[in-house]
Amino acid sequence: MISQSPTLLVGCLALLLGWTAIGLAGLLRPRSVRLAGRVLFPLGALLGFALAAVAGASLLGGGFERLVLPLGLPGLPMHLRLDPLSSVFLVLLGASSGGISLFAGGYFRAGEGAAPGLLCLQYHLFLASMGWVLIADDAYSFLVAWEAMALSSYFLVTTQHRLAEIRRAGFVYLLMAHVGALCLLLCFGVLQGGSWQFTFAAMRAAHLSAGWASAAFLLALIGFGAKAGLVPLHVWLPEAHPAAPSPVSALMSGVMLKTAVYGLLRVGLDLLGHPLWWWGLVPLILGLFTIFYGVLFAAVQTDMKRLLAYSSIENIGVVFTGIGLTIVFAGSGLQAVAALALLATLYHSLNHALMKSLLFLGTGSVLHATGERNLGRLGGLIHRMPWVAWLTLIGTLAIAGLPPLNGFVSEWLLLQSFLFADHVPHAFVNLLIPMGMALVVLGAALAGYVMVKFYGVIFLGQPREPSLAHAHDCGWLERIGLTWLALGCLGLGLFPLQVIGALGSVTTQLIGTRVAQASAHWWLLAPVPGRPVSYGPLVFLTATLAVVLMTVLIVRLAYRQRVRRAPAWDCGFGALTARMQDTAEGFGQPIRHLFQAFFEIERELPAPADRAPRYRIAIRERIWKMAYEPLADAVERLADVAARVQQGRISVYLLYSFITLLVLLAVALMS
Amino acid sequence: MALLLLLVLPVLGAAVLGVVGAARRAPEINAAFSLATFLAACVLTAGVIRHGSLLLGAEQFFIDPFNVFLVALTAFVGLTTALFSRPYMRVELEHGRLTAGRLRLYHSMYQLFMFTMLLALTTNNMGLMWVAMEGATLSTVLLVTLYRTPGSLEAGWKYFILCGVGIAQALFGTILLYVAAGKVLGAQGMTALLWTHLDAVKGQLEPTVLALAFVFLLIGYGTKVGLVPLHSWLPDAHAEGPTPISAVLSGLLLNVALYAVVRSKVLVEGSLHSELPSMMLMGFGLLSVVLASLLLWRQRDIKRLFAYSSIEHMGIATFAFGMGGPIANFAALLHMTVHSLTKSSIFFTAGHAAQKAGTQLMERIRGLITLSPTVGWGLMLGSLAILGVPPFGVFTSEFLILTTAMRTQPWAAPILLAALAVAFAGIFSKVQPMVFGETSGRRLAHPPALLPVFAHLALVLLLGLYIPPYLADWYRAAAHLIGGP
Amino acid sequence: MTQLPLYQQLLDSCAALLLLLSFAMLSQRRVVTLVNLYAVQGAVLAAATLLLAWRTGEGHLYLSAVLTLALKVAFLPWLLHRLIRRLEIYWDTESQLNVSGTMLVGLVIVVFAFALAQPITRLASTATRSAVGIAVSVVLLAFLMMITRRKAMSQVVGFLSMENGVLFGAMSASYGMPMVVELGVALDVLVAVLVLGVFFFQIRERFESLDLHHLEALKEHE
Amino acid sequence: MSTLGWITQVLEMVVALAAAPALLGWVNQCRAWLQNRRAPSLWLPYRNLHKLFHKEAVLAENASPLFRIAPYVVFGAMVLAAGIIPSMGTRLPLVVSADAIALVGLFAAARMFMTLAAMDVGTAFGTLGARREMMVGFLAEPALLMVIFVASLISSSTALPVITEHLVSGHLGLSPGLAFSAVAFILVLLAENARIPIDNPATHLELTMIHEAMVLEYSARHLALIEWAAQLKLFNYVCIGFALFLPWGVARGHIGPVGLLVAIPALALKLAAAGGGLALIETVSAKMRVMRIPEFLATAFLFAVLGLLVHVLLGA
Repeated sequence: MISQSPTLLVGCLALLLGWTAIGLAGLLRPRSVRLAGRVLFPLGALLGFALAAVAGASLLGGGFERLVLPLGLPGLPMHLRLDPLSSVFLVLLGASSGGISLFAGGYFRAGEGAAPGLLCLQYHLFLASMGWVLIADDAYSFLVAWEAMALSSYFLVTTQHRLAEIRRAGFVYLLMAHVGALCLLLCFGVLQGGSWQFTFAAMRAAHLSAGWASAAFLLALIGFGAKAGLVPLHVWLPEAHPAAPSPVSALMSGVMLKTAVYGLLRVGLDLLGHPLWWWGLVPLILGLFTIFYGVLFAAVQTDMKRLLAYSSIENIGVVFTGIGLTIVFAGSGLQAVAALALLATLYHSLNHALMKSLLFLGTGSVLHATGERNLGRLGGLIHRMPWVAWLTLIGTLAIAGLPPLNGFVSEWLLLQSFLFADHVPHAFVNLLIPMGMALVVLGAALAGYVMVKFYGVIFLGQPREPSLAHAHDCGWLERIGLTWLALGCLGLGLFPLQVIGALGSVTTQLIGTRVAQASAHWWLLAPVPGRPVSYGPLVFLTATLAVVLMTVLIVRLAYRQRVRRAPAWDCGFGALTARMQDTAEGFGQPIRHLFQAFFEIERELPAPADRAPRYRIAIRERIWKMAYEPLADAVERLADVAARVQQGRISVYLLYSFITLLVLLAVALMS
Repeated sequence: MALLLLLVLPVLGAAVLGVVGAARRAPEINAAFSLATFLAACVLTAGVIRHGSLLLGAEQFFIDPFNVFLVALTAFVGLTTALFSRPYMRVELEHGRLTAGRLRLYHSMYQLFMFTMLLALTTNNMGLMWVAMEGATLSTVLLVTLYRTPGSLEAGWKYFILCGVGIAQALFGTILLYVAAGKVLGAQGMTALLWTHLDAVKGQLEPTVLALAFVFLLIGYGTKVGLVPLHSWLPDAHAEGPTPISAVLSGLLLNVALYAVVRSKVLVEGSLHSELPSMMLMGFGLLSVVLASLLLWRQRDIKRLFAYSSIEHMGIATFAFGMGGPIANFAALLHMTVHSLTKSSIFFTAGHAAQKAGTQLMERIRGLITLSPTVGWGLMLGSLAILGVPPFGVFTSEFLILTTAMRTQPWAAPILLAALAVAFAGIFSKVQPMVFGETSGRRLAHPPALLPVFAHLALVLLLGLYIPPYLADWYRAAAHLIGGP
Repeated sequence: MTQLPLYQQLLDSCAALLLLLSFAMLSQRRVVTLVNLYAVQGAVLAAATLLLAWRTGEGHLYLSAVLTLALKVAFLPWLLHRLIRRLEIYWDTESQLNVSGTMLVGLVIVVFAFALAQPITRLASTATRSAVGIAVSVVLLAFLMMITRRKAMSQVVGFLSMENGVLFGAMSASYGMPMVVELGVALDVLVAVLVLGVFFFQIRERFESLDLHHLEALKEHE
Repeated sequence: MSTLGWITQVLEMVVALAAAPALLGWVNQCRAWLQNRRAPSLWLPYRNLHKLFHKEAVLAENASPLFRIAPYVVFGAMVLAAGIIPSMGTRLPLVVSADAIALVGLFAAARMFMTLAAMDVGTAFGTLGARREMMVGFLAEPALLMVIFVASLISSSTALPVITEHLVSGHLGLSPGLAFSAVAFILVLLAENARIPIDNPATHLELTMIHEAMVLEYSARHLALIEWAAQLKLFNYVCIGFALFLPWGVARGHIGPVGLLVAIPALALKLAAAGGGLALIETVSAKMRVMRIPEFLATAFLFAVLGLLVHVLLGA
């Protein structure tokens, strides 16, 4: 079903170029906030929505469109392709970037790091390159776009390059990104299978031996895992995401990580064709570990953006678990279930894009209003910034996986597909499943914990600093952006059936089947093959609302008593001060206590008779000490060894030449 | 005709500048001669594109796609470097690091150097090529010591001795070649050193002698390419000489030397029909990449840093030539091009940066992007380009090389991967703080010449996104000439 | 063994002489003597060339013989002597490896060189082909000498004698190179020595000596 | 969706609303007897609610709207949950759109609102209680889910009625997997309903309290709703237990009104028994330190996972 006239694809292309143009326009008057903020960013948002619309159309159409541009390597012009898989992620990109751009329009102010015009350029290049990644159809243009994405985001991350830790964050980020890209490069080198054609079409056609195919898959996993923040390749993420300006953090967490998911799906299920079942175990196990790891560290953070970054790691873990399941099922011939798992994966990607963007933007507003990222200095903002507070609450509940919001749907789908795992004809997998489910569920519950901490400490309670008294709510552009994303969360939560219907073409493309909808009702989600299981968020919501409203009504009618405001009672203790409430550290304490083994903790406890008692605690990841620092040291040591070669005496240098000469001559004589 | 101009103009320039080289307008004269040379090169190139390879001057000169693109490149970089050195050398003069006399020396030697490069490229006679290569050393050695600092003297001395010794080996190798060829072509024929004739009969040449000859040639010219472990002169010479010279050494001399190596490899492979030459090249290449990328971590001097990166990239190109085959050769040629463009532009910016900060020590260069955004961005983009980040051309060649390696030499791929990662960390961790952060440094009397920098970067960017078809065909033809498994 | 013709014997004795001279240089520590030895080496080379020219009647061999005489017997030694006098360097310090050790290594190298020369000798058609081995060993010995010496001056002499070896190789393997090349090579050598002269003064005015340990500052390894 | 279905649905909710306080009262009575105390009246909880509903509500000055909404949400959630759990009949219209996972989600939502509300005023006790509550929650919830998953692996569905029907038609006795998870479930039940040994509903001792600490700032009708919700929660958990482990007596759809008539007394009986058991457990065990709670729950979680493992290994 190749449509001959690639109208939609051309549309996407035009929109991407439009983004580039907007970015360049930013350079016209680089210092002008009005131009960038009031004109360009909203314009970019419009393009984003347009992109979502176009891609959505192609998704519903389920068509494949191809296009070849006379650019790129000789003999390898740029191939572009729009198919269901890329469409989904284009929708994701468009929809969430739309909201984020609107927000960014109001967010970027003068005098924050680089000039607004420059930011505008980098921002829109970032968007465009992400879009390009999604429609690229040959290895070369894919990698170019991929690295362009990394590069533009790197410059965005280092906006405030005067701070040493931000520079460090940027460095680690770009390094990991580059290493990952090199792995991808090698992966494509394998995939082209000696045909020396780097188009994806040729790679689909290439027949690889099992060994080569596995090598390709693992390389892809490393490459894309490094970008997605899969433990243990995640170290850059909690550094880079908080460092960036909040809209950029939102883009990186919400959208950029998903391009890695797209890439793995593209390589693992599309280019490699028929995956072996055991490939799935690797992302599955890593994913499960990532869930647990991410959420634990999220629970003990005291910086709100770091907390969200770690929660992104957790969600990526969920997505990779889904991918792993998909591959295991697909590799064992359970196509229908594989489709279900794939559905869960895609759904969770969409969800996370929206909710994480929402939350990051929320923190952005808080940051702007208070200048604080440290949870220990926030609190009570629900009174000062109601808009942000209530909209963020939706995101919080959604990411905690509560029905009837969207986070729950994907968790539900994932668990349903997990319940099929005893059909897999491999004892090992069967053993793995209970553990897997346990970890997923535990992760979900802990996510709830994290989110209560996040929301409660920032928005509830009493302000922990006097300065918070004059925090202001966000501007109207920000509000629109936030509202859009919040509505997205609701929509995805309430109309899963429609979403899944749209995703059907993707499962058909990758797995070869689409999940069968067992129920006739438009409001009832019953995708599980051959099992009487269903979930109807709309009914659920209405029922809940009905009961709640009824209660309210009855209470109001039956007992009309007035409500009196009084100082908080607090169990009869004396005057209530803000310092009495639990701090972020305190809230994380049970987790820290339970899972000490994971953390590298350094405490500074006050002495009993301390006049000015001070309590400080710093938590690092052990992985730095266990893996990365030793690696760096090893290289350092090697460098020292290498340096001995270069020790200044010319006669030694001559000796090198001499020996080389003799050895080579000997070799030449031997042969 | 164009060829004649191409060769005569620099000599003329050397002569003229030898007289007026200290005049106020001398830099402009220098640039003018380079420009003329470049135009001649263009004409020549156009001729080759139109009529294919040419044999000129009693077969003493031979222009084929392989060397003509290097000729064009050489002339171009020569021109841009001359442009760059205008404000740069003026500033040096005002800072009192130079005297008028030395400036004269600089200008005239610069032209002479260009001449030797072009001669080495265009000649058909392996002997003459040797003479030119030696000439290149001699003309630059006094430029390396231009500042007369202890460091520069030491660097110059090492440069002279190591390259001199190396080149002597190359001469011996040439002789062996001559002997072997004489057997086939008739000993006393003047033709026995002409590459075209050798190429024609390479199948019949005596293998063992050719193998020996190749070893001598490889050691000889390899020293100038800066292949580990023959590289020791390179970082010193690059770091201690004036920046324009570092730029042309890195950007041109290495290429020309590599060109010589490849020319000899073609002959030897033709007669040997064995893996030997490829293996040697690959070995040298890998060794260079690994050692250089490790040593990058220990650098404190900005020009030394990029000198090592030159070693690394020459290693990559050598490795690719070693792998052989149309794609790898293509990639290697492309790599030579983009590397010399990028690297010279980096040296330009590094030079300006060092002048602004008043030192070449990297920990003393900070916050360029705030001090002078253009220089800062130039250095940042240049470094990213040289590190193989798309959409710059270096990525294109590395893409082809790595993918080829993954298929044909899987054992080498992980080594390359690791080395490239190490190199990335090594360079970027040093460039980032120089570009970003709080600034330290001063404004300069003469505005930096940024046209060359961004011209180069633009070209590299172009090559990353789009290689014009005729250029591609040209590379392909060259790659075909080089051949290999 | 059969009686060789006279010129052949003469040539071979020249070759032997060259080898002997190389060893002498390798062991010699007085710089002045070193230069003289170099001059003698040049002379022997010139003689051999002349002989060969007379035997084969190759025109360009005469010329290269003349060149050799002019350059390597007369000019360069004179120049070097002047430099020595101007810079007051008469002795090289103790070499890195003591003399007997150097000699031993030298012997090994000569053996290797002859092994190396076998295929070439087999290939070459000249009367003098048996001397190729000598040429190779002269080159390698010169190399060894450069490695072991510490004074810039003696390194230069080593460099020059290596170049002699190369020329001898060319001559014995194929009656010399084409004229163009010969001239080019001669020119290069000349320039090289001139450059060196300049160099010496530069180094001298910096360090008050030509001892190479001044030139070991640029390195990676602290 | 037969009318009978709807009737059952509503009936279940109403019964739950009505019986929940009684269940609590009954438990307290049994406890008293077991401890040789004079038992409080079975109707005491009702009186409490009634009293609370009549008081005037006092709100802390800095209480946000969230604080006032929470009780209603929590209460509503519990009522809805009562409608989802097949305590009497299995043909429940609501269940189609909310399976067991959704049920657990519902409980989670209730807990989340409760804790957020507790943090809202920003008192020392509120936040402390919230933290402890979440600590209990993040271990109890997964345990509960795992328990349910064992059953749903057996009956290959996550919809509670389906599970119940499948179990009632019980050609299988208690499978080993189920046995494990039964133990786990009891532990979870204790923890989730703030019973001894996890929490002591009868004290306001700050060292130990969890649930009470959260609701300190509430008064009057809000408090009433919360208390009622708590009682409903207990009721619901007990009913879940029945649905999973003692499904007998539940009216299966096709039986009709008669089934319902049977179901009600059956439920009453089961409740009585369960209450007695609960009281017994509470009497024989002692309140444990807060820091030990995670171990307790970890045990529960472990049992649940073991149950699943055992089932997969033996059953599959």
